[in-house]
Amino acid sequence: MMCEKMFENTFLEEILNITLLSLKVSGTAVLIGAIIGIPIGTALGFGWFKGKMMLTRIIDLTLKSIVNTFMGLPPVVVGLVVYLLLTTSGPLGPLGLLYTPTAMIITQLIMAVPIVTGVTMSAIGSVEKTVRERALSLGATDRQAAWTVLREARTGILTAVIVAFGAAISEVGGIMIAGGNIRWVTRTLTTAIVVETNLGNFDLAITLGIILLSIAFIINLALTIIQFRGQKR
Amino acid sequence: MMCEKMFENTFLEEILNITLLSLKVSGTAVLIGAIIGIPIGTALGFGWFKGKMMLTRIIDLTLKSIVNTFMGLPPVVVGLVVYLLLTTSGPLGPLGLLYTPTAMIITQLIMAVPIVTGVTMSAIGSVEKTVRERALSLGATDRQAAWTVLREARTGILTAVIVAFGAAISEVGGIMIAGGNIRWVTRTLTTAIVVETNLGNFDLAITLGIILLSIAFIINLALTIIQFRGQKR
Amino acid sequence: AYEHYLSSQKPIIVLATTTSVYDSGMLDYLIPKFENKHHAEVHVISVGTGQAIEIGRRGDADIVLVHSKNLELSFVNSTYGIHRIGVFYNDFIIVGPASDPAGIKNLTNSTEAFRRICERGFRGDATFVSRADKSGTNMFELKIWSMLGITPSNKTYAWYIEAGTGMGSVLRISNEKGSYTLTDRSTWLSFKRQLKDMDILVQDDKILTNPYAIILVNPEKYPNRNYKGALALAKFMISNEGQELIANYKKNGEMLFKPLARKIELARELGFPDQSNELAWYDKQKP
Amino acid sequence: MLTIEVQKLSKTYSGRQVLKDIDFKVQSGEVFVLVGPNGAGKTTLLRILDLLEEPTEGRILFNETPVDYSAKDKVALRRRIGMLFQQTKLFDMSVSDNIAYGLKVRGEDKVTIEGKVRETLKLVQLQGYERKNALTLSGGEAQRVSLAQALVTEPELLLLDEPTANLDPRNISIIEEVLTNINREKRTTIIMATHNMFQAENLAHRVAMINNGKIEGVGTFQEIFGRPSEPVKNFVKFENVFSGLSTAFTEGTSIIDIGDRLKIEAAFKKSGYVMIHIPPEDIILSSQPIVSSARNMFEGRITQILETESAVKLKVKVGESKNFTVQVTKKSFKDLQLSIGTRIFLVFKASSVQII
Amino acid sequence: MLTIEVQKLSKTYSGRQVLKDIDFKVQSGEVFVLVGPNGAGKTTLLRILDLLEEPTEGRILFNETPVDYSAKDKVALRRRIGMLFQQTKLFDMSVSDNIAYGLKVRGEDKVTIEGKVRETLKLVQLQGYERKNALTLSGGEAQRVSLAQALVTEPELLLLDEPTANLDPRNISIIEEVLTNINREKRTTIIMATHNMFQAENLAHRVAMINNGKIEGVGTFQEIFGRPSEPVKNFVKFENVFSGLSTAFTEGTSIIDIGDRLKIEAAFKKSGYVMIHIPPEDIILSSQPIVSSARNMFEGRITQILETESAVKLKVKVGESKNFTVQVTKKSFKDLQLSIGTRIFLVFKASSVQII
Ligand SMILES: Nc1ncnc2c1ncn2[C@@H]1O[C@H](COP(=O)(O)OP(=O)(O)OP(=O)(O)O)[C@@H](O)[C@H]1O
Ligand SMILES: Nc1ncnc2c1ncn2[C@@H]1O[C@H](COP(=O)(O)OP(=O)(O)OP(=O)(O)O)[C@@H](O)[C@H]1O
Ligand SMILES: [Mg+2]
Ligand SMILES: [Mg+2]
Repeated sequence: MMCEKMFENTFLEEILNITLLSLKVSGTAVLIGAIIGIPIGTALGFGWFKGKMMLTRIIDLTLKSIVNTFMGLPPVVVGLVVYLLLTTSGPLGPLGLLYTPTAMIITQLIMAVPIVTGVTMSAIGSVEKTVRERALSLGATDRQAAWTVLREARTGILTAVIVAFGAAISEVGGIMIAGGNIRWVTRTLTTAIVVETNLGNFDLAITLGIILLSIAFIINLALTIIQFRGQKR
Repeated sequence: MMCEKMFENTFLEEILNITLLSLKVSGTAVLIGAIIGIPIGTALGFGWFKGKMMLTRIIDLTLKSIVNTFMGLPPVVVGLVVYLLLTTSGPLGPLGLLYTPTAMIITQLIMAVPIVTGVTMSAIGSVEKTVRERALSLGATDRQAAWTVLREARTGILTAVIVAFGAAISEVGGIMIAGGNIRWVTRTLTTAIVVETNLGNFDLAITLGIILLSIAFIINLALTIIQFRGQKR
Repeated sequence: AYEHYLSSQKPIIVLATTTSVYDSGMLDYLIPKFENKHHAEVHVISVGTGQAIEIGRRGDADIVLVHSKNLELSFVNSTYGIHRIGVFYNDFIIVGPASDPAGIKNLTNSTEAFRRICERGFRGDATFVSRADKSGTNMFELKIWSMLGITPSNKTYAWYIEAGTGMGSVLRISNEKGSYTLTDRSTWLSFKRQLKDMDILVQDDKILTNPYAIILVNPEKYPNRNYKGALALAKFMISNEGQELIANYKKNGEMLFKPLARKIELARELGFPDQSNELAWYDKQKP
Repeated sequence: MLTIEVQKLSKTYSGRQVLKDIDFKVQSGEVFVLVGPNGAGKTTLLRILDLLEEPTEGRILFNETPVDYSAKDKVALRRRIGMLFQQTKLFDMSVSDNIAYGLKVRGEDKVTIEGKVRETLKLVQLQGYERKNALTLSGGEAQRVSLAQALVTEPELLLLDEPTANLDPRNISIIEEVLTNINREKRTTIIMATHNMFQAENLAHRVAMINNGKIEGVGTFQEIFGRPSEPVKNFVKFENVFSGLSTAFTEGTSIIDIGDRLKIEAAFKKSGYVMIHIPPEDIILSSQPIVSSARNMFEGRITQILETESAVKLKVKVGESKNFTVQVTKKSFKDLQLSIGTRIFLVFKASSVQII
Repeated sequence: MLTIEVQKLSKTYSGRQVLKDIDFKVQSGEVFVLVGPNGAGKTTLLRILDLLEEPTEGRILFNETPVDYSAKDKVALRRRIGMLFQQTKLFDMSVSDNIAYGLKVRGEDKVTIEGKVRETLKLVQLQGYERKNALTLSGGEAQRVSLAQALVTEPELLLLDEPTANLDPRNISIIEEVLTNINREKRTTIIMATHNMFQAENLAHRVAMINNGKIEGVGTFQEIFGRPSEPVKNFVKFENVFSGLSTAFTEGTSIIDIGDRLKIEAAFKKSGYVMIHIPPEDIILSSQPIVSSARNMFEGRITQILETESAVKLKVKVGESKNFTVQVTKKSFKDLQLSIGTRIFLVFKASSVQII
């Protein structure tokens, strides 16, 4: 039944609309997530919270574990929490953001930040200590030295972004609750896949999945080229 | 209504059952995913598919982009594909695996492999080339040299496992379709969260989410301690 | 209950049903009683109606319990499903903001109510949230609109919001947006306490009745499936005992599902012309 | 300009004391050279001076002000210091960008940077390498880029850790002169660690001999190496090091076959592979074969003579390829009327043969 | 044992030819030393010999069999070769595990490994360091562990890239003797790159001078450095390197102030900071001040005399701290009756002053 519709104009238009929204929501979430997550990941990777005392070491390890744990935030729970925050009677209700793309971005952002942070943390940790020392020795401020280390860790940082983007673009449980999957407004590729699956239209669901992956592939091809350009010989 | 139940014996029993299944499914998927993904990630990270010719370079980049793309496989689509494989009339129907924990493990495995592969690939790529050269020079076979590089990249490899575990333990769309979310049989923490959300029991849903995160935290604390022990000075 | 499930030597019956039935909690109440009696284990797969039927058609379930007449009929016509029988029904209600800008409160004619919502909608005073997921509920809603000659879409009508999500979410969206919506009573009761600004506005319209059917998966197509178990489960649900248990399942003191299997006349009205034959056939089968 | 004072400095790494009670003072404009064996603690000391490592005890004063290692921001002080690390590791950028780094982080403008980078590249003789990725440089090229990195910001204090370890002889001369000139013209204080004795002699105003984490002596090169103390003796080049299979005899002596059909008798009892050392001062020269209690006598030919103010060193070739170094006083050198090519006998006691 | 033959070998990195038409042959049991300036291509050549880098053109023969660089499995051949890299980088393991690595990958049993590791640690004088993490070692310690890694598997061919760059003088002597002994006892072929002329002289059976990617000459140390060719002259230590501010005059000469109140006149026209070099052979010694066309004359005092078979080198201190090196023939040395402490005049022409 949906299949005849495949070639209707509106159908294609809707697919386009859905695809663009997917990209917009996940792209924005990951972008902001990177802006927040990379600095935190850098700080943690450097062990800036790690002093010489036992206590600060425990704090450092705990923070890192929390980040690692939050890489596995269940989307549905995040969606629910965002819902409860944005609902009319909730603390942020007056902003009127519920069931908007913004709500979806917030949801995915919450999931993207720990992922970017966690992978960045590990990438930074694997850059040799000497890079930072050299930068400091050459007169760099802590911030400039961090920047230099980031530059050397760029492959890993880009992986952090790629992983977060993968998680965001494929996520559905959270944006479904926070965005409401409203047609033409908050419907994305993944939520559309869920709708079609519920209808038993498995073919269409998989077709949408392939569209999703194709787009992700093009983006990743670009990112991968950048990533492996930056790789050390 | 659910809240009175909280203290009933069966209720706690069920939560325990659900939790153990979650751990079993995601743990197994990630373990097998690591066994498959780490070698592939290593091979790709080394650029073993990269020769001197333009063509092999394109193949190499394409393979890497595919891995990066598949880090964002939409769970629902994976669940559907597994379903279509395992369905009675499907190619693997005779195995009778549909709606079993095994089906869920397969689903999460498909998602875990690209994540482990992708993050491993980047971690391996960031180990200095000299480590491998030195190993080879000291008489290591290609395989032994790869092993040595892996050892030096251990922080990153563990991050790969942590990210994959996070994705698996929080995943719901795929196991819902392939596992059927059958009470006492294939219900996990995340699918239970969905059920409770559908029932409007947000408190319970979030409580389950907190249980999920607490368990993930304990596991991650252990992994993080291992991870940052292994970090270079 | 746990020990009960542990002994999984028992034959397994896979029941594919819709989320709306499962989320009512009725099956969790009903099925253990069946399992105790028949020494069987029922695995409930709760998905969308379309998906439930698709699962049945592919032979991944032994029996389906759904509510979407067209899909059910095509399932039976394709000979994958057999012996469709009405088993119980509930009703849809129109809910909306207590302020009721469209003034539909206490109407018993849902078509009229929709007309007023539409009218007000075009004036910008009212909005309507549709599940827009081709679920049983959504099909009902679309049928009413079509009776008014309207094919709504939120691309063209700003007042018509198509939220492709579960009933609970749709209720929440309506609550947030102060919109009207069509819901099944069961979900309404589950979510009622979270929907502070909403009331039932229209109910008891005949056309809002929502019957659920049982369909067995054809054993000739899938000989390996547990046809006997499916038959036993169906027989249990349409038995007097089963129907009585259904009638006794209440939430907040309200009955959620009303027995239908043995009300031949009503069943015929609700789209089960062969109810008496099927009932006779079921009663004739050995347990 | 900077004066540096190190007071009672100690550094412990996981229980092992690497620096012990270090005390010294470096004047502004001085070239202060640290010499000492591998693992003595030179690098650790330089790293502490560069504020990269915190001392376990004691303190450092720059211009009489103690350094606060716990201070969050040590940038201001660090920007007055330039350091060349022992392990050259450059940033994954072009050579120019590597050298420009220190200027960039100081916010210098592009024109200034370009000019200074060009100038410094010339100093280290690497014109034309601007655009090359620094990670593809050869060992010596990389070390010179590292030096350029440290020099380009014209620091008041230069810390150099083995600045010429990977350089060819020509470049060593050039870099040494560059350092001399910088010290002379800009009054830059230089503290450097080196294993190159010539370098220490050429550059040092004062030398500190550091051994096993302790300072064993501070003074001019002549003061330290002219009349060497025990640690200094242990440090300088071992002449007459030979190895071979030793056979022990019951009388408590051993015969070591060092190849070239030469066998040395030693006053220890050890079988198997050994490495031995005969101090050049312990060898007696004689024009005739002599009969004595000394157990070792070899005939050889003088191939080189090095006269200095304190003594005369001779290289004597024995057999096919063994070079012995002999140190004699100026007087006996004169008396024996030695010159290149003279055939001579080397005599030394079994007890002069030391095992390493 | 291995013989190595290199035939018409070239290597190009991104368009730049780093090795050009290299041809040489190394006999089994020979010590073959590569010397040459920074960036000459020594490391590249050694890496190609270790099968880590593929030649762009030409080929390598081990025991007359050409190496197949494209072969998937080069392990068997590589296991007969040990290499010490110029940049010491150890594995993030204990010192023992680092040294044991080569044995482990060869599947040796635990007892053998333990024994060999202990033995090798002793050779490089690092007993007691077994359990230390290799990344915390000092520069010289790390370099010796690297050497131990290469030695422990008793390879037939040892490739050494600057094996003693970070070692203290004492350890240099020891390691040199270890290498001599291994070569003598086990007939191990050794190909090594070094900047240390003494080392080349001590160890080399033959020396290859490599410059700018080309081999400029192969022969014994004496053959190469005794009567040096132009590239060899450019390579060896620059004596008499000075720098300072130069002022150009219209007549086409410049005066360079090299500090210590010494001013040198040169036959070029260049203002600003310059570095200059005066070849030691171009300086004339005279007991009296002489009047001549030579524009430079300084008085100094002889501090050191080095007599070799071919010539005599003198160090003359001028002013407070400037050391000039002068090379004279044996005959004129005799005639002038020079000895340590003699006051003497150095005379050289403005045209002998070269700009670097
Ligand atoms: N981070 C560390 N942890 C433990 N031990 C260390 C650490 N850094 C240095 N050491 C040890 O401290 C001692 C001094 O090291 P340092 O690098 O200062 O020596 P060095 O004088 O520079 O030697 P070299 O001449 O070999 O460069 C060495 O024995 C070294 O093994
Ligand atoms: N991977 C590379 N890519 C580009 N150029 C390179 C690469 N490796 C080496 N080179 C260049 O090739 C030349 C030779 O390098 P090589 O390391 O062989 O010199 P070397 O003789 O060992 O010098 P040194 O004495 O400084 O160690 C250098 O100029 C270097 O910059
Ligand atoms: Mg050091
Ligand atoms: Mg080199």
